[in-house]
Amino acid sequence: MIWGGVVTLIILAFLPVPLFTTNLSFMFYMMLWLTMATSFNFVAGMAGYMPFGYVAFYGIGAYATGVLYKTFGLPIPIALAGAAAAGVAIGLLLAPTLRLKGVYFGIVSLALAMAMKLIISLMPAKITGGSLGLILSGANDPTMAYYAMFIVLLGALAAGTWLSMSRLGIALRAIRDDREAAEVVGVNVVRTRLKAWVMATMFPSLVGGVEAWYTNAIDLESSFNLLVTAKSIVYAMAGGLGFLVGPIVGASALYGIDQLIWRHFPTLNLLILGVVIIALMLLLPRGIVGAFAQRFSRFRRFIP
Amino acid sequence: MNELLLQGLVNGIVVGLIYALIGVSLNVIFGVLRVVNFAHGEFIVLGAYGAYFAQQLLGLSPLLAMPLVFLVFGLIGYGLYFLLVQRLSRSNDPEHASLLVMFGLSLVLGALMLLAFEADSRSLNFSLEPPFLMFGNVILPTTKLLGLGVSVVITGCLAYFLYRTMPGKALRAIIMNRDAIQIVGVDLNHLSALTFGLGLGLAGITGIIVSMIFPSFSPFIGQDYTLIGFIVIVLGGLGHPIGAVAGGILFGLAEQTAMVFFSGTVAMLLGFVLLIAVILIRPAGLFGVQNLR
Amino acid sequence: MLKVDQLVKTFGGMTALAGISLTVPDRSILGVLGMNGSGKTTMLNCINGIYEATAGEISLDGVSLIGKAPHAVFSEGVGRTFQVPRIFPQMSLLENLAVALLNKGLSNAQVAEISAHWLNKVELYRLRHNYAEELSGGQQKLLELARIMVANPKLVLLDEPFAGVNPSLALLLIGIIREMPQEVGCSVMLVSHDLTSVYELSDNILVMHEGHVLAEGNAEAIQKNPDVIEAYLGA
Amino acid sequence: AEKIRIGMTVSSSGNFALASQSGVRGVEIWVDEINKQGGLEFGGEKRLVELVKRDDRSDKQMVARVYEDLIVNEDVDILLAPFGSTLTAAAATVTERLGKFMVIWSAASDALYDQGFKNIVSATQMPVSRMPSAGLEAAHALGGKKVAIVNVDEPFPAGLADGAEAIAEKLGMEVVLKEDYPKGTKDFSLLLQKARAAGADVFFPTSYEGDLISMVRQMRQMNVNFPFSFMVYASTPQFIEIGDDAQYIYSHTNFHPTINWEVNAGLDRAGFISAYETMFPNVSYEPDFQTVLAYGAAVIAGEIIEKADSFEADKLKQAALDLSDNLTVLAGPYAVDETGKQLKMPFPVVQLQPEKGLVTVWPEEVAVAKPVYPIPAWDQRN
Amino acid sequence: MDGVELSMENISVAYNGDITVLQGVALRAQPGEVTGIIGPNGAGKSTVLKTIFGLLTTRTGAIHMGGRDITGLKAFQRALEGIAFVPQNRSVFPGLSVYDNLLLGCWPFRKDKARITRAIAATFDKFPVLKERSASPASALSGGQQRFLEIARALVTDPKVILLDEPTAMIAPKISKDIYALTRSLADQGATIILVDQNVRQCAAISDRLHILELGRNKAEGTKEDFATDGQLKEMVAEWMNYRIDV
Ligand SMILES: Nc1ncnc2c1ncn2[C@@H]1O[C@H](COP(=O)(O)OP(=O)(O)OP(=O)(O)O)[C@@H](O)[C@H]1O
Ligand SMILES: Nc1ncnc2c1ncn2[C@@H]1O[C@H](COP(=O)(O)OP(=O)(O)OP(=O)(O)O)[C@@H](O)[C@H]1O
Ligand SMILES: [Mg+2]
Ligand SMILES: [Mg+2]
Repeated sequence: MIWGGVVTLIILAFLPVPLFTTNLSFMFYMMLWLTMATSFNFVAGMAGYMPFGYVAFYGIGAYATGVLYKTFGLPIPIALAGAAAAGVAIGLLLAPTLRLKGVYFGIVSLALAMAMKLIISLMPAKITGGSLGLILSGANDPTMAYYAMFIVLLGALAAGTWLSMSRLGIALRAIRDDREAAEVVGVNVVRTRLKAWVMATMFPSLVGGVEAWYTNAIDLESSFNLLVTAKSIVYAMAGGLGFLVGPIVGASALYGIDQLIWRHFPTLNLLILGVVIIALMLLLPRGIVGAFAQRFSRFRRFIP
Repeated sequence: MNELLLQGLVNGIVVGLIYALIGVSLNVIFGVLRVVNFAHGEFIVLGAYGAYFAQQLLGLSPLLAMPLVFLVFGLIGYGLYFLLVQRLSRSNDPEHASLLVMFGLSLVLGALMLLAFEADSRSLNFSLEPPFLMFGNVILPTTKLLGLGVSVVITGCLAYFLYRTMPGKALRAIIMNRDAIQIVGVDLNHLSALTFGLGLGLAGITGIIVSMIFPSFSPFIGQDYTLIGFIVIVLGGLGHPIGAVAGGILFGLAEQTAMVFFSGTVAMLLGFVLLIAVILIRPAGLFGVQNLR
Repeated sequence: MLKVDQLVKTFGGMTALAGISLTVPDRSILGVLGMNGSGKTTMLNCINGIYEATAGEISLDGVSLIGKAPHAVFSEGVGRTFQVPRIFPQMSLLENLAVALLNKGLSNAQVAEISAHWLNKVELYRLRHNYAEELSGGQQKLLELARIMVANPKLVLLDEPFAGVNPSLALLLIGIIREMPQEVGCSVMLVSHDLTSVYELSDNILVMHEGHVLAEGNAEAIQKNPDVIEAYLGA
Repeated sequence: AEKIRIGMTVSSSGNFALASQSGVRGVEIWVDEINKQGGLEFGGEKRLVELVKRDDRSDKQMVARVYEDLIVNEDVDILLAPFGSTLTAAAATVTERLGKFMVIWSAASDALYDQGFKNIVSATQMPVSRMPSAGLEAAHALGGKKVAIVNVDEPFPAGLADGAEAIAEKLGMEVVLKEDYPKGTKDFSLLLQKARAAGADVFFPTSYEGDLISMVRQMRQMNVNFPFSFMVYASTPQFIEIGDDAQYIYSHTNFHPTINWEVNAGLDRAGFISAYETMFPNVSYEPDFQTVLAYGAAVIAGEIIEKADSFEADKLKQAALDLSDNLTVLAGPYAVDETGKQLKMPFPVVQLQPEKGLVTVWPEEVAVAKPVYPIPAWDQRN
Repeated sequence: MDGVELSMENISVAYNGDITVLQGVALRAQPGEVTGIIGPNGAGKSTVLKTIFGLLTTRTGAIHMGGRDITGLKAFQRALEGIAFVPQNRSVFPGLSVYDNLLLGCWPFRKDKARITRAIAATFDKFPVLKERSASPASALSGGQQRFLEIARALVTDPKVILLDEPTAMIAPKISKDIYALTRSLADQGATIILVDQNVRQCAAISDRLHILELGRNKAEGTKEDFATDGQLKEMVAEWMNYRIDV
């Protein structure tokens, strides 16, 4: 019920924005981070996995969209579908890494992100635009891109809702709590994780694709920028991993703070952002929602 | 081509040992304390700046600056432990919480360095005479030999400390069971803080060595070193100094020999592929022991 | 019926099981005693697929369990508990039970009904919404038992169910185990050092020693067996 | 009167921080200069200029957002581009969409100008494909025959390397090695040895400063030397500061005591230097070519505004075209084509020589010293 | 080995800030005696031991050891003062060898190499199984063997006060007898022992003084004689034990 309220609030907040202003970027990127943090939570919060190389899917999505649109001349919606497919395909390809534990998985996925970037940079410039990347000036339509991101966000929220209520969600949380015990009571760990993984790879690919459409500029440096992973982690953890509302709270709060800092302290922004992150983790090590749940453990089961 | 290949192999070992050195200091903090030190590279770069300013302001040669940097970084690490790390044990998931704190710290350090030292690339004005030695057709820069020596000595000392002395064993025991370590009477926080200090001290020294061998540094390159460090210890196995050496050499060799035949981009790609292959075959790394926790 | 034939398990040079054979007939309770380190837990681990047996054959109702992953063994109808309870701490009791019912293709109503039945049986129903980590050690053992029982297993492997459980809960536990063969229709393998309970519950008792079967028989015979007294019971 | 608001971003951090900050100092000098004169002539009155600068952290996402913010919320009248082709491309899609005019000072990618952007003009930066020509012509004239080209895998260096390859081949030199390496590479010894093994006598790396510094240091450590080594950023003070190892390296620049163009807009060299010193007495580095490019672009932007007497994008663009071939600023002569691509602004070749310091050695029209060729081997220097 | 009196008065403890587990618990343990604590699951027995050892912070009350207030000391300091603790849940260092586990047990006198050698040799005499496996990692031991190791590690320092939390759970009958005998003999040699055990009969048999804990409060206490003579106490224990058919 609380969750329903949150979703409604999100819809009301984002749906009408293009009617009021042409400065869509603030809200666009807010949606972007909400989606990234939410889908990151699928693997990190629900399955207990920390893919440091999450940005790989974002980058793949951006490039798939760019290449399909620019090099192969497909319309944007089809290019975006292709991006999702590419992300999922690569996610499936990486399925063997799911047997790794904890940090090992994290580092290997990071290596994969770097490898992905190198592979794209080795592909012929005719396809990928070389090291300059691709410029999609012909596709410029920020309002449409805005709504595309809106739909992706709704998709991520729906997936999250489904995941937290479905049997898959229960299996995932059991694995997170005690992998071996889960296996002993019949949970197929590899298959369950694979499902969550596929869901978690689809959204960043879509996000990458839509963002490429929005900015019209794709290049290796920003498509595979580790800050994308870092921010997804920071936003999700600041809110509280494992709770549906965690990434929502975390991403909106920190993204807002990030914007404020960036506006008011143009030269000191990274410094202050760093300090904010440190302070947050030291004061609320379980994130905002997690801290609330711990302090008021009676209400814990009502928090979505 | 053969001569180049030979040079590539030698280079791979030398560069690999330098990578190992980066991994070794990170391994103290990450492998032993389980603090995911994402700011490690920044500390390494700070070590390089330490040597740079010791040279500019005090006229100290980088070699003499090493003990100084080690001490200063060690003290800073000791303090930072209490400031940043100690509280994390309250979290559900201290390992990932530490990742975030350290990520924040890396942003802060990067920004501070930029403010203090500006964005330019700098380089230590340091050279050894003769600048290189010839072994048959293979050429080895003297600074690299020096770095190699330091890596070996540090790794040896650390391995001895961790596996042969009681404080070392106590240290390794910390992550195995935090309550039990207090049961035997070990001051958990003091020991952890010392370890953190040791790790940062080594990072400082690593910074100096690294800046003698990979000559230029700027406030932005910390991330590169952090990544190398993590790759090396995941390859070698968490917590094990010798593992880091194995991981470093393996990675260095793969990268450098590949570079003989392909471009640097392909070589780095092959390095990553190797990492992934090794981890899939031996999920705990070359020297790792599974299920320690 | 569970059949274990010449089961061998070695860890490097160390032989934990040196050829164990046993059968657990349907609807019966096999008690397993044995000195610490004699291989009891290792045997359970081999049966339910946590360890890969080095040699030997394990079958349940004629279906071989060798090479099956733990979740597949569970699907064959083998449930087990651990020496130290392993519940899902961050999930409610109901969710803990739901995990075991995931692949049964039951409707939500059925799941709720079965869960309520078993939670009532272990007297945890009023705590059904609490997180499992809030339970005391003894209650966690009961929850662990309920978690496998909901899945209606054919064979239940219990590793030290009474360790650290207070007398009243132990009584409850004994009652449940006693009824299991008849009410649920499953057979039980009961590993425990709690002699009284093992004597009282078991149809047949097996004593293990250093990876071998030292003796087998009913409670009376075991208590009198000089080898068992020497190696396990003490004077 | 209302101020003329000019928007741009600076990178406080990230890959472009150094260059970007060097550049913005040039723009600030121009703003100061213009305002001292009472402002720009616009709509029949003098209007002061205000620079609205924001941070982009070298981040493309940020650029898109900030340029939108500058136009929509800050109401700027005209924009200066951020540093580099990537960021500029991101900014251009925004300015194009919102119908604002943008003056570019550092985006050299040829591809950028093939995208059909209407409202941009590169005021001072020549496209990357032509940039290596002076250096390679010098090498060719001095007798270089085999070229080794290496670059870090980033847009600008990669573009330079591609340009260099094409130019070298056109000049009839053989390209014996062309190789890229990824960002974050720390050890170049093998690359250097490969270049030597390939028999190169012209070494032409096109990477950024940090890598170039590492390369010369390791050239010495590995006893590798080429008769002609040309490094794009070897003319910067940071590079020269590394000491003896920087000697003899060839480079190019558009800003140097010996380069004095007949300036008809903005300050000349001497004026510029003194303005720089008064405005930035505490900055540890001298102005570099980025400063000059950005300064020149700002000067040209001012001229364009005055000429167009409007902030409408198409009027500004027309003015930019009208001014083509009519202006010479500190950075050199200005000429653009329809796409906004810069056609002139040539870069003379310089070499760091013992005692003399950095001297212009090519082309002969502006040379003040003879090039030292071949570069002496390491053991033959004192 | 000289025991010292250990006492706690009016101790209250809470987890997570709002879950109160102990309320005004008092306890006194004398040197040369085994003090038994019994009570149902969740009564707070383990919490009492953890509090004595300093792993939890108290809300009210004080803990004294040999007349000295040790309430403010940290856990490791209490260990150095001579309190040994065998907790209910696993406390071996799984990745270290059996020998190294014992070696770390010698931390309080780590400078005295000779004493370490002696202490470990003596321990191996008492626990031959451990000697056999001295080079294997603790994680490779069976559940019961790990328990020996914990007990052995706790005793290696000749502690003054020994806190045992269900030492014989999961231990074979033959060996539990040995462990109870060892416990008794340590007390007879003067150590102060606090024993928490679900095995009520055994616990009552070797304890000199018994505390019953329920819902985080003292329910009853008395010496062995009290329990033998006082009708009410006797009944309480009998009732308690009769839950089990026969223990
Ligand atoms: N970490 C914890 N967080 C919250 N509550 C806890 C925690 N540990 C114990 N408790 C609660 O404190 C109470 C007392 O626990 P304690 O472990 O001291 O009981 P006990 O008497 O030792 O029980 P047992 O015989 O089962 O070991 C129990 O209700 C338990 O649920
Ligand atoms: N992973 C392992 N690696 C090496 N040896 C092992 C491993 N697991 C068990 N062992 C050894 O196998 C033997 C049997 O152990 P197991 O745990 O089966 O004993 P158990 O009969 O369950 O004892 P307990 O009653 O103490 O629980 C022991 O000697 C133990 O040390
Ligand atoms: Mg066992
Ligand atoms: Mg207890």
